[in-house]
Amino acid sequence: MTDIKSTLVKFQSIIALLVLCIVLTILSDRFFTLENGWNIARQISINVCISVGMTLVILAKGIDLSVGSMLAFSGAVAAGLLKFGLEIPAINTFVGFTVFGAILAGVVVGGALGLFNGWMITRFKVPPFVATLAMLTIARGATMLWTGGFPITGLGENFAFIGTGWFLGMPMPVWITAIVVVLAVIITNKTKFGRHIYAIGGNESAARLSGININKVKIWVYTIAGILAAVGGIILTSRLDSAQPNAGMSYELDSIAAVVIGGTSLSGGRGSIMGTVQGALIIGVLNSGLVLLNVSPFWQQVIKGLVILVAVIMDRLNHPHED
Amino acid sequence: MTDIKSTLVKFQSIIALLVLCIVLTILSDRFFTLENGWNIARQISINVCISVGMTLVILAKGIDLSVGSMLAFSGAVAAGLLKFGLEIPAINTFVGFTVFGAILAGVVVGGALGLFNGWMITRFKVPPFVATLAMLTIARGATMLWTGGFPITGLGENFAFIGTGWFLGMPMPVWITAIVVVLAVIITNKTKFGRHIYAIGGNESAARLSGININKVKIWVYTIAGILAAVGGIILTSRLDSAQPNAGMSYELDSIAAVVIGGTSLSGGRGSIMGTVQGALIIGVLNSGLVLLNVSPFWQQVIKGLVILVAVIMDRLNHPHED
Amino acid sequence: MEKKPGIFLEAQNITKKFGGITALNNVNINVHTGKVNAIVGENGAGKSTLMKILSGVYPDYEGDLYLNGEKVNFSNPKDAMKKGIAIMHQELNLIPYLSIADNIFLGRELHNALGVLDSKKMHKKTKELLERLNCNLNPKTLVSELRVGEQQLVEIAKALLEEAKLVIMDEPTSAISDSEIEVLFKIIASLKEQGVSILYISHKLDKLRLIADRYIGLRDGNTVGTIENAKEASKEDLIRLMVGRDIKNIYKKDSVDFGDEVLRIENICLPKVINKSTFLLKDINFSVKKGEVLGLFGLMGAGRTELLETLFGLHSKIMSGKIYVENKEVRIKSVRDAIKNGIGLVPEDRKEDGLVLGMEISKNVSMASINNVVKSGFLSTKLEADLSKKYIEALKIKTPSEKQLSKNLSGGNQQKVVLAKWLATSPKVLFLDEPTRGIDVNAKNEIYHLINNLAKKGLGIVVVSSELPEIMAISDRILVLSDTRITGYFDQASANEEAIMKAAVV
Amino acid sequence: NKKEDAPKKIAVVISTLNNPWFVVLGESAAGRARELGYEATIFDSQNSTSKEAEHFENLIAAGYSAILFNPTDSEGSVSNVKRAKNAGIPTFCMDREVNSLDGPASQVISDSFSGCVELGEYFVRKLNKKGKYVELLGLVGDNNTWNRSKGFHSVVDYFPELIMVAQQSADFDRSKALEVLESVLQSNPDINAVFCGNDAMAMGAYQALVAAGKEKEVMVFGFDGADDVMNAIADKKIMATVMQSPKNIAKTAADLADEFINGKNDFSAKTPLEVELVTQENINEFGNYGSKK
Ligand SMILES: Nc1ncnc2c1ncn2[C@@H]1O[C@H](COP(=O)(O)OP(=O)(O)OP(=O)(O)O)[C@@H](O)[C@H]1O
Ligand SMILES: Nc1ncnc2c1ncn2[C@@H]1O[C@H](COP(=O)(O)OP(=O)(O)OP(=O)(O)O)[C@@H](O)[C@H]1O
Ligand SMILES: [Mg+2]
Ligand SMILES: [Mg+2]
Repeated sequence: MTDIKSTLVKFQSIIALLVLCIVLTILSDRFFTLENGWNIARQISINVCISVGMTLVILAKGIDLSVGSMLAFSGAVAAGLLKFGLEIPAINTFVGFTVFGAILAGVVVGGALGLFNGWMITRFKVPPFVATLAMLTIARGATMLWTGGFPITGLGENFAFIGTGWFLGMPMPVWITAIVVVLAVIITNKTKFGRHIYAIGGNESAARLSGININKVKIWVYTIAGILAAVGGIILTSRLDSAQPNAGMSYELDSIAAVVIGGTSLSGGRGSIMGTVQGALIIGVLNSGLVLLNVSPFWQQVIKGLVILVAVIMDRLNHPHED
Repeated sequence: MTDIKSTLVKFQSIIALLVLCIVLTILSDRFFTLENGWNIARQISINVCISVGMTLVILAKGIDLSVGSMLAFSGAVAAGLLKFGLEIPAINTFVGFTVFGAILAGVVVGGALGLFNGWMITRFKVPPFVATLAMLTIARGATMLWTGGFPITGLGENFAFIGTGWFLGMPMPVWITAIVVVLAVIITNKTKFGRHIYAIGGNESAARLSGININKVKIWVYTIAGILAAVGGIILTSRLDSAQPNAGMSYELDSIAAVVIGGTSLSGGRGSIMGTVQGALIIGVLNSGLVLLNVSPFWQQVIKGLVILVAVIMDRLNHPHED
Repeated sequence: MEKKPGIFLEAQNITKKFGGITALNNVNINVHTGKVNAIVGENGAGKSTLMKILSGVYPDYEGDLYLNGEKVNFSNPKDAMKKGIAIMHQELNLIPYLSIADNIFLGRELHNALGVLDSKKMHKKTKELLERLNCNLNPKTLVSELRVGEQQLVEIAKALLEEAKLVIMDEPTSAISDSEIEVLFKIIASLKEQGVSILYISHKLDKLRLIADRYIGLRDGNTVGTIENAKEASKEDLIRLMVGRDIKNIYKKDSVDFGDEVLRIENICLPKVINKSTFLLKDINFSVKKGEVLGLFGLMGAGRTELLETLFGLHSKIMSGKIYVENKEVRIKSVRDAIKNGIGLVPEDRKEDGLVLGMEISKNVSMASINNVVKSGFLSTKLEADLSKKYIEALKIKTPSEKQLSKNLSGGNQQKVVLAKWLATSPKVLFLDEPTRGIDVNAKNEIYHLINNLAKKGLGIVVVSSELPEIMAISDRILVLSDTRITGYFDQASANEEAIMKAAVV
Repeated sequence: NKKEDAPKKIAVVISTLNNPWFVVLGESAAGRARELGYEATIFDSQNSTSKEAEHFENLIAAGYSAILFNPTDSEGSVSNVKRAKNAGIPTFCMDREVNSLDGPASQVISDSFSGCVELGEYFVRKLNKKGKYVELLGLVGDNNTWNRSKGFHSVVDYFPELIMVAQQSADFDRSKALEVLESVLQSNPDINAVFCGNDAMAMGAYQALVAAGKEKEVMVFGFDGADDVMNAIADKKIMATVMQSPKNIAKTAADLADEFINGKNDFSAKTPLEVELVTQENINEFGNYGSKK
């Protein structure tokens, strides 16, 4: 019974995806091509990266509204350090950065912002919604301050490779995202840490009484979300060859949508990384398909909203007894 | 004991507000003037309107992300009907609208969108976050379709009175908002319906077993949120003498921030309308104060985020034992 | 259908399915007017489900209900209320952040013509109701500030608010004390005199026998018979009606030779968080030996749960005192420390604190000892399945497989899963807080035997219970806690009900 | 307790600081005002007319002497300007106009429509009057989007062999433009040109062409004269853009405000500043955000 049900859950979004693909293939002969496949894969890679982090956060009964801003700030930091280096006037020092160094710095900054989120949430019991809402504003302001409102462009061939290069027949962003997904699937299914995330989301007090260090797990989860936002930010910066101060605006909604369409429960404890990947695919295929069909931009929004509703309602009709 | 605590909760945001006001009065001689007072009141009036609806929704353990889009659509509908009337080609009829008729139509449209949200949430068990996220997109697209992407302007003196006029020494938007607040306070504290909202947010299954018609209450709550978003949309349209297709973008976050800073729990069942008003005041005073103090727009975002954090942390430190 | 004299409500051929599970299968019962109709049955027999149908919670079922001979069909709880059926559910159904009065009047608020609530009248009425229950709480108090027992009193008050013709009580006494039970029984008696019918469900058979007029037996969703004259039925008859066979009821712990001392605590104190000069626990000392079962008795709110939690590292920041495990002093600052030092706690509220209900049995079992199922850095599904299978077998957990979600198990089986979780940590000492609350006789017995076997294997066990006969049956020694202190100490020889009770009310 | 000797304050209200062009506009205006001895503050309306209304109310309350104003909307901003006028504070519009002749003291505008007319003519020439092209619109609720689009189409639509195969919105955003054009290229791999409503989208579109290996075949046209597009034109990557020099506009507006404060009050309602077409041929005549002339 349970098994059939959980299989159905998995098939759920796959079916929605298939239906969508079939419709698009009928409507446009350009849709079902390898090239368009890579295209969509590359386009969703950033959302998948972020949404993997978001999935972990939501599984642990949290939410992270700040992913877009963290993405922008980390990307800007990496780009700025790469292009201009870091001047420390106090000790009269200038530090140059290699591509690798700049990326590392961006990721560290993303992790630090996420850590701050986690710290606020665990130490001061600030509700996740509020803590990350504040971070949304703060990190955006910080990005503006760091960039002065100007994009940082001209980042060089090596850096551009991350976002635009190909490796063994697959685009680099897809490689990076694939690695992130594989690691996340292993973590959620096969490690203590992953199990603890589910346990906390399922029943925090039972998890605490089983000796799980709730705060530590939560802090890690938010830190990972920050790191993955940074990875997304670096891919985006590299693809555009430019760190945009307004990058990532309202990405949090896209990301939460991917997670929820993928069947993860917003009340925690239930869901999967692969579901999220499917959710992001549905959104990505839809976005790309609507453009491919040259649907008017006005109608695109209406259609997107309706498809999200239909996807979730289909899901609900199959599981009437869950909250 | 309880009384002291709940008094403290109330004083909590008032104290934060007072501290803020005192600091601003010291820093700027322009702050503590009657003119600036009305100014701030007028500015927050729209956010308060929306946030009152949001408070009801959150008290009933929901969330409404679509307020900004509903605001835009209702405002555009009212403006469009007022200016162009309604042509019904099928029966070859043209209907003109008075100011009152157009406003009514806008409010009805807002209510209908809210009703749709409520219907999705109760009938199809779509999680509120998702249902209203979809509505956010759909209503925005509908606004674009209705306006063709162009603002609708030149709405006449009578219509402008709502947003810019004065009555008995008080600006009209402040009157409207004050009436909304008073009604909402009465509803939440003094009526069955209000009591049932708290009950549903506090423990839905217990509320159901007590014979409360959960679905009806929820549908009403979302409908009211839609109506109040429409009221906000009409005030905004009237103030600007223009229905902007982009109006109300990201208002949902401002509104949720006001509710949460005002001490209402995102997990439902606990909070108050007056708290929300104070929350909106804190945000409004902060916005206005940062401008008066000539703070750079980039820093404003950082400071705003930090103040939200501090406000909520102060609240938490006073109530360490609640989740 | 014709009205039958003496029968208030008749349920005919009631069948109720949840998905694939048949909870009720052609059930027939009669509720006699002005009598206490007791329903008995094991966990999961379908008692609460039947009550929910009678009170309009589940409108979709097969079969017919007749009220005074008239066919009725309740589509929601309000319908049933209107027909004079009041119910007190098994689970507490209160809104934590509303006041007592608000809760009692929830869904049937008093208001004036304008729809404005009449708080004064509601408070007054609440006060009267509470006084009837010998309870002098302020009607304005928030329910979240009440103890569980007090909340149960509010539930009872809620069921008594309207002049109902049938009052259904599903486990009304699971959390209230003996003196409060007495008050309740008096109220039931007076209701009976007024001709009100009562449907009463309880697993506390001894208490049940004091008030029941007739018994209706339910087993696996089927009616298995009634005993019309309760006074003539012995406890054994009652158990046979429930379980379908005899159970050796008089359980007595095997006496074994105790081993070395495994746990000793000295001068444990726990101040209140808000007012640090007053205490929740003061100068508690005791010790437990290997193979010994120490019973911890006390009335509701005596501080027993707090004591176990303190020893388990949940209040490490404010507690003081010393804890020795196997004669070595240990510092327990967190649950992890407690586990490392061989202490396990089966908490009082298995749904809130014991289980992740949405998780498989196997994952719950391994939760506190997850390192045992890690193989070269990763969780091993096989090791995990083996671990849980071992305990499913050893504890006779009734389930189709270890992959079953915990929320689909009956209460007793859920309790066993929590037990399994702690046994998997290979503890030296096990704390059991009210391990049999809400559990039927049969499952209770199984748990007693389990405790006995664990002790035999050399565990030190501390059991908290509010039921005197239970604690006397299973303990080697009994400590009585009252008003933050230890007020009594008894061994097998000196223990008798009167003396223990006396110590508990000091 | 007014401080008599304190410097007068000038407010610079900018529609958005999320785009470098406007950042330059705002900073140049503030910078010029400071040069002239004023205290200057920049306000960011974040593309929201209601935010802008709040700024106006706040700065009226705060006692500013003049407003250098980059409106969010030609219609929606009118009421704000009037409110300031009623409070005795003159408004000088920069770059975008408001539809009111008596509201603002003067409007220093660059004419988006005619700029795009000129660009459209160049576009037609470069494509030899035939070919397939894609248009990337800005925010669909923004009237700049439509001014530019209409100016462009007022020319291009006369040539039936110039076929617009797709018209999509990319919200004035570089990454959206990249994604949208990537998808468009799937269904229309054989396009000859892309017209973008601003330079950020032009850069994004160029990026998409690079990824598809089509950057040599497809011509990209932008609008604004942003730094990186100017560089890209110099590198022969992008065909053309329209330079509406933010520095120039800002300086002119600030000077007008200074004159007003010093007593002058008869300004012509509009002070048009020419926009200039920047192409690979004339790129050498331009510096950052302005003509070298
Ligand atoms: N909402 C539900 N969904 C699925 N199964 C249910 C539901 N409620 C009850 N059941 C199942 O129906 C059966 C009867 O449950 P019920 O709660 O009526 O038992 P009970 O006799 O009241 O037991 P207890 O003595 O433990 O209270 C059980 O097998 C239970 O698992
Ligand atoms: N969360 C809490 N907040 C405030 N007081 C509490 C809380 N939990 C327990 N108490 C108080 O602490 C005292 C001890 O409670 P505890 O739960 O330990 O008693 P107990 O003997 O285990 O009783 P029970 O059988 O109800 O569990 C009681 O007076 C109770 O009111
Ligand atoms: Mg039951
Ligand atoms: Mg207890």
